[in-house]
Amino acid sequence: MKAVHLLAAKPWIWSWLAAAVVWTATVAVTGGAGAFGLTQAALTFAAFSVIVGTGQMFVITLGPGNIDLSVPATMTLAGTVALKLMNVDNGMIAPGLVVALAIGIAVGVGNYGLIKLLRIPPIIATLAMSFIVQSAAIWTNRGLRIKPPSLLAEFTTSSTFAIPNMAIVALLVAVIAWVLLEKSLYGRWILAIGQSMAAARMAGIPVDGTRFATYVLCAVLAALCGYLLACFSGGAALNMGAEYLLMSIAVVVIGGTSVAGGDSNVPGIWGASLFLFLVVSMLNTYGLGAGFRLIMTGLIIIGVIVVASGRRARQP
Amino acid sequence: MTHKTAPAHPIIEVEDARISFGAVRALDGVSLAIMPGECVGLVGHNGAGKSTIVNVINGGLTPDTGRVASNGGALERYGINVARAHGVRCVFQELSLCPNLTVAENVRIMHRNLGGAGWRGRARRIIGESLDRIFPDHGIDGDETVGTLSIAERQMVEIAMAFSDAGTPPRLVILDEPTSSLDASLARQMLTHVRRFVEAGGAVIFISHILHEILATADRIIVMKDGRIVAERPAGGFDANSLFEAMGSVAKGAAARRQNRDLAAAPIVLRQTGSGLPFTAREGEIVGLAGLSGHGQTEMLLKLHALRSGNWRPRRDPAVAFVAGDRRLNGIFELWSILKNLSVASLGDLTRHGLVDEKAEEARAESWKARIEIRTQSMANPVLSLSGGNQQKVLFARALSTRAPVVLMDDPMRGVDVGTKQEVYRIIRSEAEAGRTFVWYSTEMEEVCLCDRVYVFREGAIVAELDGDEVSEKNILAASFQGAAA
Amino acid sequence: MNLRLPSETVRLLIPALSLTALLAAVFWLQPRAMSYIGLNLLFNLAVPIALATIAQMLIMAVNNLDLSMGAFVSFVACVAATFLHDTPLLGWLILLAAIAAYAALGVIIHLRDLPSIVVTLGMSFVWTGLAVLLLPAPGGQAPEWARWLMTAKPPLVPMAIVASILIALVGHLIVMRSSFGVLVRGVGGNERSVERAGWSVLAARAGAYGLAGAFAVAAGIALVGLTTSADANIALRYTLLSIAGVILGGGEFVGGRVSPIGAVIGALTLTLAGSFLSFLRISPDWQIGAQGAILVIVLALRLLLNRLENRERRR
Amino acid sequence: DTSDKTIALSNNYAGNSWRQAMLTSWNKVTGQAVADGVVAAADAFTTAENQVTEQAAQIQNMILQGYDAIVLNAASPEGLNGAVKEACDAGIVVVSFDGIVTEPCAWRIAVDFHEMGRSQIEYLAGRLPDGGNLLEIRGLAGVFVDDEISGGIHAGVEEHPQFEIVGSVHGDWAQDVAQKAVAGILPSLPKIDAVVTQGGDGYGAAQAFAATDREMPIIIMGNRHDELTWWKEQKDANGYETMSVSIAPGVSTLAFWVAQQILDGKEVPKDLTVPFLRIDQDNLEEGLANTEPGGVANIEYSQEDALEVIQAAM
Ligand SMILES: Nc1ncnc2c1ncn2[C@@H]1O[C@H](COP(=O)(O)OP(=O)(O)OP(=O)(O)O)[C@@H](O)[C@H]1O
Ligand SMILES: Nc1ncnc2c1ncn2[C@@H]1O[C@H](COP(=O)(O)OP(=O)(O)OP(=O)(O)O)[C@@H](O)[C@H]1O
Ligand SMILES: [Mg+2]
Ligand SMILES: [Mg+2]
Repeated sequence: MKAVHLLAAKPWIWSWLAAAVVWTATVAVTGGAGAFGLTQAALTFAAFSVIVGTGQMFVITLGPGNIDLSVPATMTLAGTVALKLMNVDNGMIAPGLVVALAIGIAVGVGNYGLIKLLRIPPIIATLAMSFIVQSAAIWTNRGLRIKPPSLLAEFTTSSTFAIPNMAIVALLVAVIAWVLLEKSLYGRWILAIGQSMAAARMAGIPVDGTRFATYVLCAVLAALCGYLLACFSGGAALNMGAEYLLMSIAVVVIGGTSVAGGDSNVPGIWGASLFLFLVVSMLNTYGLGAGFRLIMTGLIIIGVIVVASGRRARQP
Repeated sequence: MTHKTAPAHPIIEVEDARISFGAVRALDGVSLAIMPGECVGLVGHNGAGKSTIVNVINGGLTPDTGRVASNGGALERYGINVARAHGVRCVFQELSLCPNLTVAENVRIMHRNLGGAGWRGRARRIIGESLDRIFPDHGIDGDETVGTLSIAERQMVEIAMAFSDAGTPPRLVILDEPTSSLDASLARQMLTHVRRFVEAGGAVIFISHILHEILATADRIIVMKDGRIVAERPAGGFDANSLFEAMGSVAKGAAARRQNRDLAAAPIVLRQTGSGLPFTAREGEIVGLAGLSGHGQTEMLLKLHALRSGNWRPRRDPAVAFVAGDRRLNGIFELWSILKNLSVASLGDLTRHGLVDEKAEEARAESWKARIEIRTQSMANPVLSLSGGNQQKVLFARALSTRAPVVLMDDPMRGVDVGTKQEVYRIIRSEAEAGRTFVWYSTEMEEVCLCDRVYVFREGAIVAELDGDEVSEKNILAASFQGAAA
Repeated sequence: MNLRLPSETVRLLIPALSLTALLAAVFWLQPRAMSYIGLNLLFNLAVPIALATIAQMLIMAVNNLDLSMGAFVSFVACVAATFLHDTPLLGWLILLAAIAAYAALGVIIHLRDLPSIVVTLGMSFVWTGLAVLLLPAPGGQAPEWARWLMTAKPPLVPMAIVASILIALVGHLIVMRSSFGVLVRGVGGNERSVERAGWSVLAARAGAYGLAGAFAVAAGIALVGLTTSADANIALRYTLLSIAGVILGGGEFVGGRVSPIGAVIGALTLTLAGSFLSFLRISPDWQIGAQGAILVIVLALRLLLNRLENRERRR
Repeated sequence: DTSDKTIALSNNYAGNSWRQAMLTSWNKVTGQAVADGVVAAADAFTTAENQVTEQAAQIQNMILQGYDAIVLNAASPEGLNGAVKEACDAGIVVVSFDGIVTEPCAWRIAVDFHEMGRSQIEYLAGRLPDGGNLLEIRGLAGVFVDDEISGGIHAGVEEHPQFEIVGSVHGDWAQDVAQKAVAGILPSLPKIDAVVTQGGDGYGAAQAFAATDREMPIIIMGNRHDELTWWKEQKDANGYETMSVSIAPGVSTLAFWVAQQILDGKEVPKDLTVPFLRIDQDNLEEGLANTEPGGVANIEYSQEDALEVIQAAM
């Protein structure tokens, strides 16, 4: 009874559990041979989902209806522009990063500007924004694939003490996010806004400022992820962010963050990111076709969420 | 309401009901019987278990132990639909209409057996008749969307709905603090109807913290305390003082208006112009907003708040703090503990380098818990585990714990028990003494009369300003109705 | 002075005005569109979108969101182009089972208090997977009757318009006028009080989901009737289109505030916006961005009219 | 004489370098043609999302706008038949290329994607007579190009049973997705001798292999500049050998000229074929030199080329 209570109190446990099960099932096929390689790959690729997922989590925490659909387009624009600017020159790494982050800030400002000025639901505002950003990405370099500077390519693809550098970056992002959410004033504010915007306003919380900062934060993290991903995969492509749309939402919710807002947790994002990567690997390993793979992915997502959340005690 | 010869059996009888929510024992062996043709007044401090027993009677909660019987026969599998079939109707403490539906559509929801072709017309007629009967001149149309009605109008609709007859006539109507959002005249109309209904053979359970209402309306008064019935007598057997005593609150005497202080020299801290008289408030002053409910007082408070709080950047020194009346809507944070709910407005003072100092936060919460007696074992409990009145106390503590020189209060005593009210009045007074300004909207005349100065509202504008000795029930009523004549 | 329109009408007025404005712009750019054939070409692809929008609206009426709408319509399209064409009986059985699955989804979401976004996100993978199994490559063939229905040429008014009006009307009757509709919207407005009035919220939610499934099935069949064949990704866009349609039509994410007529108008507006853009002949680089811009403009228009209406009411 | 005719390009997807190169070629060649007065207009349209429904609406709009010909890269071979039929009925010439349509009234400039897949195995059979383990990277599930190429690959494996496909992943024609999918499945696979691809995913696969201590297999490339560059580096460093095959994005210009010829009254057979563009070990340097950095190996067609292709099909 006590154990159940403990688990229920920590919704992220489920995503980690699921990741562990899938990892075991995948490794079992090779009799344990691929364990190290699989873990490395999982850490590397989960890192990207963690970075975008964290930003998305902050936005989703703001309450029902808050979501950022411009994440993929932002990733693409930041990646293409940064790589074009750096133009394979190691000396331009820092300016490239700055420009990528500036793009993130600009998109975030644009997103919240639309939401606030036009009072349109974020889901529509960020969708509209993503079309515009995607067009900008096409316009800037017409999809040419420019290589990253060699130092950066080296950094993103190698490991330190057997831990992939990307995973270390993502871990850093997660730790900062955790401190922000759990310990900081800003964290309290977004959690409060997520539960009730009206109450937050009456409690003296600067609601617009907080929401604005959150949308900017999300876009900046997406831009950072786009920058890193472009360097990691040897160049930016116009469709490189596409799969991170559903992914960024899925890792947040599978990770135990409430889509009703006001209740988030960071560790779950890591668990869910590892899990989602491992599921695809497992199903590929078992040689299932695309159809079965999709069905299984879907059923597993539903399974996790069914197990993870029980019906809350209802008020009479 | 067909008049029947009174049967000897109670409409509903609860025997030895016990309910626990975790460690909280909400009901600890309650037995009561409601006979036809009587109005039972139910009083008790916040969290005494009144709403809980109400939920047992209307079938929403199944007691852990205990029985429910009707007309002398025990009811197995008692539930909402059984209760409704026995003519039990309930007006809940919090508003419970669907704001997106029209009044008629809400009637459709409340009366399950209203279906079939032409239900819309029938629903309109049923609610219209009931409203006409209880609140003549209500001015509410059956096709209006509930969300566009004022709180008072919604409350009226709910009350009318409970007394309406769509197939199964109401036999027992439970009113859980129905007058809390009604002004005096509407409350009077409702109470008159309650008496009419009871005289015609119906039964009413009437819950209120406004004791004179209970004393004037009920035939029998039941006093609850900590999940138990501690006293039960015909209404004539109580007076205000003995009722206080029975509830466990020491009678503190009617709160007298404090001595007139000369505040003319104090600096003005708030100034606001609108369509009526200008509004000002001085340092250390308690300014009352009065008038019939829904005439722009809340809007005024919201405006005062919005203009003086940073929406984009946090203010280093908060200018105003707000105590919400509608706590579900703009008061509490439901997922949080009592602690976090209390500290949220004053976090700026508890923060170093952007990080919250949790030790200091706890210490502050504990001191407020002691100061206004929040009934809970631990401040780490979820805020929803508190009774309505205690939640309201948390909101109070939230505002008072800030450094804001002005506190705006939007009918903050809704559902607060008498003992606590006296406590809060005293705190307000001492804080005002120390220089804090209060702007206080209240639907209770007694509270308005505690203020140094009162603005009376009518149709969204200030129509009168009453100062010092002018503040009296008579003057306020006169001012509130004067506008109507003009 | 006492001209206080019911809020329901006002909610409709705004989307209707945006649609009219857009239509005027399109006619001005391309007078050829102002004909029987022209109108049909402009609007016939809006018919399945309108149906999907109504389906999404039903889910939104109970405070949920369906992220699997596009995948489900694709799946239905695949079933319609294969089983429904080859073995109609089996095809109908599969579609009925799919509707039942939708209702069951409502049940699970309610019973375990699951976030609908996540469950439907998962279901979108499932439906796409099933569709890929059915049609690994695009193909199949629309049932004759679906083809006939979608290409019928009624006198005077083109099929696309007739169908849109019909959909709006049926949606309005079910959602706004019937007891069931009231119950569903009541659940969206205040679930607890509906429950306390003795209704089964579970049944209401299951009903809303089931009905949404039925509308989505109709959307899939209508789509196949237009395209003649199907593929597993044919309607993935419908998820966002349907949400945008509901919002453009004056609906809201929570609180059970929805309008079926508005939803159909929203779907028509979105479709028309695309045509408007291609008539403008924007550089291909910015064509995608222009879609975003038009979304913003239409919503800005909605805001403007909303403001005007509010000022009107304050008087 | 077609100087008063207008032609529209209906394109279903613009999200990758291949499509961008295709649009660039179109602009370059048709821009010149318009300037020369060969046709009155040649506008390009792209849908926001790669969806049949959106493209169908786009074609319907083109009908309304009164274009004389529509050049079409279709999202689905059959899903657009309804709209294409309407265009034909309105007297519009429809020429489809790359993503072709099956509606009989339209012209088709087809690439034999099946053969493109089969030829990869053919090549590998030459390189590895003893066969070996293959890893297949597929495109986007449910899209017909994916199905065709994969079908060709499997047919090739049947012909050469010494090969076995030990793993198959979907790379969605995106570098990073391919890289991720390959990295995920690699740990559980035996030694891989060759990777068969659909174009554009070769570099991602190479990256994924490079991250492990496995031996680099033969990875079939897809004519992207980064793939060719990587191949060149490997070739110079250790004599790495492979081949690269894809369809040239400039095929859009061929379609343009074909449409122009039809409008001019020329008798053109409904089915034309274009060869795919293949780069081998010995013409790698040449291919690389002709490819824009970051782009795709390309050929643009002239009116004469088009006449030749038409002649060949007669
Ligand atoms: N759902 C619940 N979960 C936990 N505790 C509850 C719940 N409902 C009520 N309680 C507790 O049961 C006790 C009785 O609450 P109840 O609401 O009946 O009080 P009340 O007499 O109506 O008070 P008030 O006058 O403030 O409305 C309180 O201590 C309250 O905290
Ligand atoms: N998402 C897609 N939907 C439909 N067809 C596609 C898609 N992506 C590519 N194709 C088609 O696949 C074939 C090969 O193009 P491919 O996708 O390999 O280029 P690429 O991946 O763009 O290049 P890169 O991603 O490296 O920029 C072409 O016929 C192209 O039209
Ligand atoms: Mg109560
Ligand atoms: Mg690619």
